[in-house]
Amino acid sequence: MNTPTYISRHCLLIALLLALFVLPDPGLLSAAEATPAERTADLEAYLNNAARSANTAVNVAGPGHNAWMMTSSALVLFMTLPGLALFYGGLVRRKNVLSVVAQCMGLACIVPIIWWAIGYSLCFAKGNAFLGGLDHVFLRGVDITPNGDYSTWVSHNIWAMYQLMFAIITPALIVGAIAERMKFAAVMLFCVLWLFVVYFPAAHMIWGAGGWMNGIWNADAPIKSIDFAGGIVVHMTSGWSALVLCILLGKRLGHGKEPMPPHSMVLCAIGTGMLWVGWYGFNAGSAVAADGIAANAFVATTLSAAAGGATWASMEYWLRGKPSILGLCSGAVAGLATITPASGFVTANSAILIGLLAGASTFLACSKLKQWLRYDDSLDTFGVHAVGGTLGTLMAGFCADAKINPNLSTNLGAYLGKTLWLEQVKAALIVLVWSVVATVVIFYLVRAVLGTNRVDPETERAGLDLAEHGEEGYNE
Amino acid sequence: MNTPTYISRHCLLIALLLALFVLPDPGLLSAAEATPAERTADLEAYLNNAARSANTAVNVAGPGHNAWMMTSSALVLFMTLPGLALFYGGLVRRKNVLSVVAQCMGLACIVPIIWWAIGYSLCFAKGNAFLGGLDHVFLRGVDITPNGDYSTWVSHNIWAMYQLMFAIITPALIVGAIAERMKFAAVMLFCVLWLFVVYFPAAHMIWGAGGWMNGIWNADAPIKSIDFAGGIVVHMTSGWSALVLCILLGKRLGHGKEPMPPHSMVLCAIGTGMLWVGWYGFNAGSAVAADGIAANAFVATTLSAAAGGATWASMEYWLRGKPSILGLCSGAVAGLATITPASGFVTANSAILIGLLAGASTFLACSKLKQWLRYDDSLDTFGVHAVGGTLGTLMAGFCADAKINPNLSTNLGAYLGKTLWLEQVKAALIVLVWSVVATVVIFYLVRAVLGTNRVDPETERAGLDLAEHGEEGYNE
Amino acid sequence: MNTPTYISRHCLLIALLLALFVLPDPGLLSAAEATPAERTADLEAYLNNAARSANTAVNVAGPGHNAWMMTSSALVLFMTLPGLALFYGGLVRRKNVLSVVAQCMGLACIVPIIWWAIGYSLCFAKGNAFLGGLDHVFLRGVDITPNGDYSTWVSHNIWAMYQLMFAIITPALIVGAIAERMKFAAVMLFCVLWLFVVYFPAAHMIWGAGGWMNGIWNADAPIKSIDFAGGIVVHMTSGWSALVLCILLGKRLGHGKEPMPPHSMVLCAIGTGMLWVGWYGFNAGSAVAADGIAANAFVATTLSAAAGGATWASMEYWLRGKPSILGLCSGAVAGLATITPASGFVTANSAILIGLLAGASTFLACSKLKQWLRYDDSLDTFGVHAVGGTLGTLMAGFCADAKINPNLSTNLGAYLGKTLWLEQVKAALIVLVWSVVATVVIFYLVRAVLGTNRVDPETERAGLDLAEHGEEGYNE
Amino acid sequence: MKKIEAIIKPFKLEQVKDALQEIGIKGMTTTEVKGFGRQKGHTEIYRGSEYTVDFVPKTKIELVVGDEQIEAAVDAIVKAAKTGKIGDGKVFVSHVEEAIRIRTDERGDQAV
Amino acid sequence: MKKIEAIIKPFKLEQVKDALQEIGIKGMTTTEVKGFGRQKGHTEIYRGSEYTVDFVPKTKIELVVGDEQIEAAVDAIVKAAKTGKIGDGKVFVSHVEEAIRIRTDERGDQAV
Amino acid sequence: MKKIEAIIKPFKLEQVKDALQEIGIKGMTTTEVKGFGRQKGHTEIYRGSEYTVDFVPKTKIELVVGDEQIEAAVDAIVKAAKTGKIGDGKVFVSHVEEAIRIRTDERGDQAV
Ligand SMILES: Nc1ncnc2c1ncn2[C@@H]1O[C@H](COP(=O)(O)OP(=O)(O)O)[C@@H](O)[C@H]1O
Ligand SMILES: Nc1ncnc2c1ncn2[C@@H]1O[C@H](COP(=O)(O)OP(=O)(O)O)[C@@H](O)[C@H]1O
Ligand SMILES: Nc1ncnc2c1ncn2[C@@H]1O[C@H](COP(=O)(O)OP(=O)(O)O)[C@@H](O)[C@H]1O
Repeated sequence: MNTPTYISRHCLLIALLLALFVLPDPGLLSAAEATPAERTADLEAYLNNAARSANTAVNVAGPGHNAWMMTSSALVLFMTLPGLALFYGGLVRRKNVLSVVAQCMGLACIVPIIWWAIGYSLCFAKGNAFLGGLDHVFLRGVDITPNGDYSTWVSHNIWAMYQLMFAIITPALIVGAIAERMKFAAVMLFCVLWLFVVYFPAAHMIWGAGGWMNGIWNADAPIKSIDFAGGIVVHMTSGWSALVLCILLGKRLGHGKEPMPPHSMVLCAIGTGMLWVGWYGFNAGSAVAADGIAANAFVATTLSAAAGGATWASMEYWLRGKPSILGLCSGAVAGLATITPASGFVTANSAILIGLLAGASTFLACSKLKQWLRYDDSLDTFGVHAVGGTLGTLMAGFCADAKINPNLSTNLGAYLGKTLWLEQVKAALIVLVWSVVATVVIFYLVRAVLGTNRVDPETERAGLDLAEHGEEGYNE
Repeated sequence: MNTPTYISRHCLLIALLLALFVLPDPGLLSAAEATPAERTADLEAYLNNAARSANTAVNVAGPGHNAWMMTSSALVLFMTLPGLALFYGGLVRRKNVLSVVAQCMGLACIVPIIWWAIGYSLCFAKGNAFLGGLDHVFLRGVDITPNGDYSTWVSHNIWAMYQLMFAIITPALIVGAIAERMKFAAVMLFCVLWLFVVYFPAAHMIWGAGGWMNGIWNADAPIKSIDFAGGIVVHMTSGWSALVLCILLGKRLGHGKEPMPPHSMVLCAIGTGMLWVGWYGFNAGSAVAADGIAANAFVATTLSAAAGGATWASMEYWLRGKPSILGLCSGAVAGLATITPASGFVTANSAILIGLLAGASTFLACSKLKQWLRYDDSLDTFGVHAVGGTLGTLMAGFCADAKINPNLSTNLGAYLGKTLWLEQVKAALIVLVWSVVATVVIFYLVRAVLGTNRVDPETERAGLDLAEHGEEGYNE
Repeated sequence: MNTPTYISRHCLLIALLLALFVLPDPGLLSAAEATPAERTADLEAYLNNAARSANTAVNVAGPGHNAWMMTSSALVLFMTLPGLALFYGGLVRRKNVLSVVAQCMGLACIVPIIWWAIGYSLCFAKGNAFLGGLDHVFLRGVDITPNGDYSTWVSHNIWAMYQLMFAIITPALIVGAIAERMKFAAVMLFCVLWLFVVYFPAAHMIWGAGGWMNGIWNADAPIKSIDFAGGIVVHMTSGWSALVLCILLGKRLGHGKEPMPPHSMVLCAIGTGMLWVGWYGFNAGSAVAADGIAANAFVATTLSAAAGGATWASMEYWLRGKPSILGLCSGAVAGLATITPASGFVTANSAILIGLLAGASTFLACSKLKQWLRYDDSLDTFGVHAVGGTLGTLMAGFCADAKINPNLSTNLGAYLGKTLWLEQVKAALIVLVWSVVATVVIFYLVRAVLGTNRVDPETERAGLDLAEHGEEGYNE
Repeated sequence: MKKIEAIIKPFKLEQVKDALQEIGIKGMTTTEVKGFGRQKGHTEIYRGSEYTVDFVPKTKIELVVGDEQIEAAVDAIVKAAKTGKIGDGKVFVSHVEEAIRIRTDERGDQAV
Repeated sequence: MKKIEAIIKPFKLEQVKDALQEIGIKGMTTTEVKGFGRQKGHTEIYRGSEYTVDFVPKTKIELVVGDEQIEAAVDAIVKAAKTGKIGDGKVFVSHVEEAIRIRTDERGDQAV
Repeated sequence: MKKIEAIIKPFKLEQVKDALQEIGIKGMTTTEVKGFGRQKGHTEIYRGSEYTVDFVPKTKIELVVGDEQIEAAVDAIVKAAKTGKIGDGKVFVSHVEEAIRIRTDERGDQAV
């Protein structure tokens, strides 16, 4: 067994014979075997979430980190199902509630298959600066050994599952903008193409090792952007695409004339609670370890959510005398979306500030900008996620702090507190433009395939649930 | 303190006096005290979820593993409450929603008391090949020290709580088959007896150390079956019993004549989301550690659920032009139930295959077989859980892979990839027959005690909620 | 690197030259550097949740413990949002459902800001025996390094977030008593003042290092009370304040004359399930580690919840022939609230006993005492939480067992099994009186500021949702 | 033309509808209502509080028919809705002066 | 026989029912309706959008009574339902030609 | 006075209400109803089971108007509710003997 061999080698000079009784033959000890010090250091590395030595005896994942990442993966799935399904489902009219649920569930069933087949590989296999390679198709080589590019103490396949949950919720966010009028088949087809054209490249460029805009880990990245848990990758891509899609698709019949109140603010509020709870998996989980960075992200997430909700409701109280439940819900979600890119990088004080700005800006976007521009973003995917995600991306550039996240010093020392925000603007603009253009192209492509992206007017009047799914949300 | 004593013992030959100042008296070091190497090895054992040395200084559970198992226990309870209560509750008619919820909650309140008193002991105390002994009645001796028979790094009492959650949800699954017509008292009495006659023996035989069919851990098991998280123990026992019970009980009044649509597909979909999320505790938790096997189970669970949901919905789309929400929900649950026995044994590719077969076979069972045989399994406990559980048990036999779970090599090397499926068939048949026979007996026993198992026709017309519980599901 | 230096120092006497090649210069090794034995001991301390050595190389939190505490924090938030919001929201009339949700969400948005600014500091910064100091205002100094006063292996800021979740749910519990009639602004203002006057001092006195009644950790505490997870701090403060508040506020219009049935027992039951699941974070999380004490608390929580639910429903069955869903829900919540102060101190057998007493006493309080005293505690905050919390506090005094929680031996050896219950009575009485008096004062203060604490009768008739929030719970 | 209003037990709706269809009735309108009458309601208990609910769920069917169909329609309803137990409901007949089909502007007997 | 249709404020239902029971009325049927009238509705705001809801929840009571009870019934309703505030509602009376009790086939005044 | 009962498609309610307001109608009462008629229902499938739902959601409008307004009101309704597709609904007119405004005890034409 591994004994403190080199010490004993000195002792051998004096007590060779005796030593032979109790020590393993030093000649049998290859140079590659871990010394006791190395072994202890490896164990310390587990606690510190640091890299282990090359000779490590523990080439597995660490239980604490794996436990947290499995929990986080479950939490992020919980955000979509039932979280987002309820948040969105409650906001549509009764006759369309199932269509929204079906879109969320449909994505939860289709995306994992794509992810297994090729999606994960295109995002996180080694490839070029813009897209991953094909090393990991069908999750080949994605096993329980940690993939050092993304974590030191979390199983590679847990990492793949964790990221899958992001690939499910991101297109599901788009659903909010086109609710109550887009065909189920068109939504599915659009989202699948969109994943390939927008999401996979964006995830690879910003989070992939060697990614073109991965400022944290890629020393050679031409654009040095940071995005802790998906301000650009998740909220900007989905939010800006949602805006374009809802404009191309046109307004709901009767929009602006007939009242279209939420059919159940209760469901919407339940969904909000679930989103908030699940978001801890989203943000604190993005540390890919149960370490100090996760702890900091947990704090920032909590404070920004609260500040966002409080701000939106306060503005309503101030402007209209009535704080609304939808205001509290929207503000909290805005606070969560906005802190996302910054969560593992900023202090508690910054988080409060970001939450405050999040609440105020999304409130204005949803209640003023939308009225003024007259697009019909049914459930405000743009107003909350694009506005929040974009703001948060910028704020991350201003507030990122190496005291909170030491990794910021590795490649970004020269930018931190200086021009990091400019890098953020660059990355945000590129992704924004790409999302917009891609959405236009995919929209027309889907229309060419399916004939139309919209349900016919009669179906829209009667509700999508019956015509598209043969079911009703509520019965006697 | 524990210093590297045996090295110093050599040094003592030369520098005895000096050494005495700084080293503990070697005479005081008993042979049983752990050496530094052993101590390091014990710490490594925690990370590797391996057995610690006999002399270990850490005789407690490991925080990462305990954390995961507490989380998993909470997740499995979450599956029943509110998960299954919603999944089932949404599918019945409005007037019966509370009766279903009451049955789930009633079990959640009664089973823990039975489990504490004797249930755990009958399942997991040392006993004979068919039933556990009485060593652990009233949870005697079930404390925070790991029970090496079931885990090396998880507290014995956490293991007992984790398994309790399985003993709650299993009878609760049966509720689906007899919903809308069975008396509350009869359901409770039936389930309690059923636990003693069916569940406790099945759990002991398949999972108990020394169990008659515990192929993984019992080298002497006459039947070498494997069941990772409960395909036989949970889904087959409950599913086949459910079929018999609903036939014995008879159809609902108006079945086949009156429409009996789900009163809230929204509740059903929420429940499905919760079941899926909670199922990670069920399957990945069954590794009884946050280790690589848990990670593999997590992957298989995700992919099978998605493939199941996608398959069912695709078949509907193909046969009827409309993918339904209930189809997505049923398929996902079927995928989850079917992968359960296989989850910690199979590759990602196998999981996709199993999910596909799960979706297709349960779809046919629920929409063709049921119509053809004309039994009234109200919410398809048989069609989903028995069919899925049986299929999964068989598929586990075919697909189990020692690369995914090294424990398969310990006692099953000779069967793996060869006749393991035959062992699965044997175990499945035995449990199936036992469940069927026991259900018949218990049914008549309960009827003898209570006079009748069914509510009277007037109550059934008016709904069970009012007559049985004095409450209504919804009020103004 | 850290080699076993002191051993080699002896060897240096003999083999100095050789040693110089492979060992670090001993002159460079300060006395403060950890020895190998210390390093191993530190790693063992992580597993044992024990204090590390002063020279530790791992001054960070431990992943397993941090993972569990992040999970627990999320679970406790989940209890409020959506758990409590649903549990309470389902019990009010349809026209008031959103007002209850708004009060829960409003607190979830405001309390974190107060906590960040000053609340945490007043509770847990070093201060006097009655209130914490200002060292941690704006979470200053609350970073990822564990704060040894409260945990050895959990990040200080995770601890702060965990405790925040308690500060959110405690005032939210009060909401139940005054539902359907108190102004939103009045609820918010009342709760904010109440936190400062009642909650922060109570938390500091009982849980704060150096707290006046912190029997576990403060050797000099004049009152040696124990409160594992908040029987006094959470349930008694909120429950007794709720009673006074609902009396001062007056009854709902039509109380005792018009029927006021729950508008959705389904929502109430969903909420109950979420509360139960989340309560594992509340109780097992209060070990502030994923250790054996957490495991014991997990067991006690499960058994008491089940016994509480079973008892309440059995009493209904016995007295009225019908076990109700609300009975099952109320009993389970009562079991959970009552075990809270005792959860990490008592055996499984004691937990069953406590759950039984909990179910029986809260059943009587809600169905007899309330009728008799004729106060209008809308959703029985007093009947469940004050009665349960008070009972549990007392029972903790009787049943606390050092085998379950060794910390009880540190300062309480002389009281355990003897007069500990008297200390509990003292602490309970002081907090009870303080809560009552403070509530009266704050009530009139709020009324002075806002003119009135109640909505006007017309609003009360029409429902608070529309008038106070401009929204309706359900629409077409 | 006459208008028939029938208050029936909800689970009888399908049968009544079928009976009316058989005698050639082409249209009707139904409403969920709550009835108060000889049939007793029920009691609900929530924690301590008991509520007596006097109103029982019923379904109201309204149909306008030509004078010649009135007897047949009433008979069909009465026969199909009868259980013989208390609470079976009532049928009321009243006079209608005019009927218009919105789609076609047809009036009178053609409209129903 | 006459039919009385009364549109009242929902929270007055219990009182109206009691008043009618006192004068010996044995049955009635109620429906949840939405009324439009002088009483103003309310405004709901969801994010940016304001919706004016013109329709106010009301309860409709229908009862068929013998001619001799008509005045007493109308008076009872009006008295019990009155709050004096706008939106108290209306009572309409019309003629009914026939009534049948489904359970017994009784007709006319015996049926109500 | 006359009572107009109109069964219309639910999404036409706003337009009908506006049309009636334009000709000076001050009040009306609406009910959610389910209609059976020439317009076909739909089929729902839950797992294996297919359910045919024959009843279609409709809105019923009731208003009592003075005799002189009756033609204008009927015309307004018919015009506003028409889509020309099957299922547009019906308008029925009948006689009302008395109307009382609960708030003021006003009777007859003043009450509506
Ligand atoms: N005078 C009435 N006017 C209107 N509806 C009535 C009247 N009497 C009874 N009803 C309706 O008929 C239903 C059945 O009446 P009830 O007295 O319970 O039984 P039965 O029809 O067997 O006499 C009641 O629930 C109510 O809806
Ligand atoms: N002409 C009418 N026909 C039918 N129902 C009416 C008519 N006028 C009013 N109503 C009903 O009466 C209710 C009360 O009427 P409203 O004008 O608001 O107050 P008031 O009864 O005090 O005059 C309305 O909400 C509506 O349901
Ligand atoms: N005889 C009738 N009595 C009462 N309501 C009727 C009658 N005929 C039709 N209706 C109502 O009118 C609605 C529309 O009728 P339908 O036959 O579908 O189309 P249309 O009005 O175009 O002829 C039905 O859904 C039903 O509510």
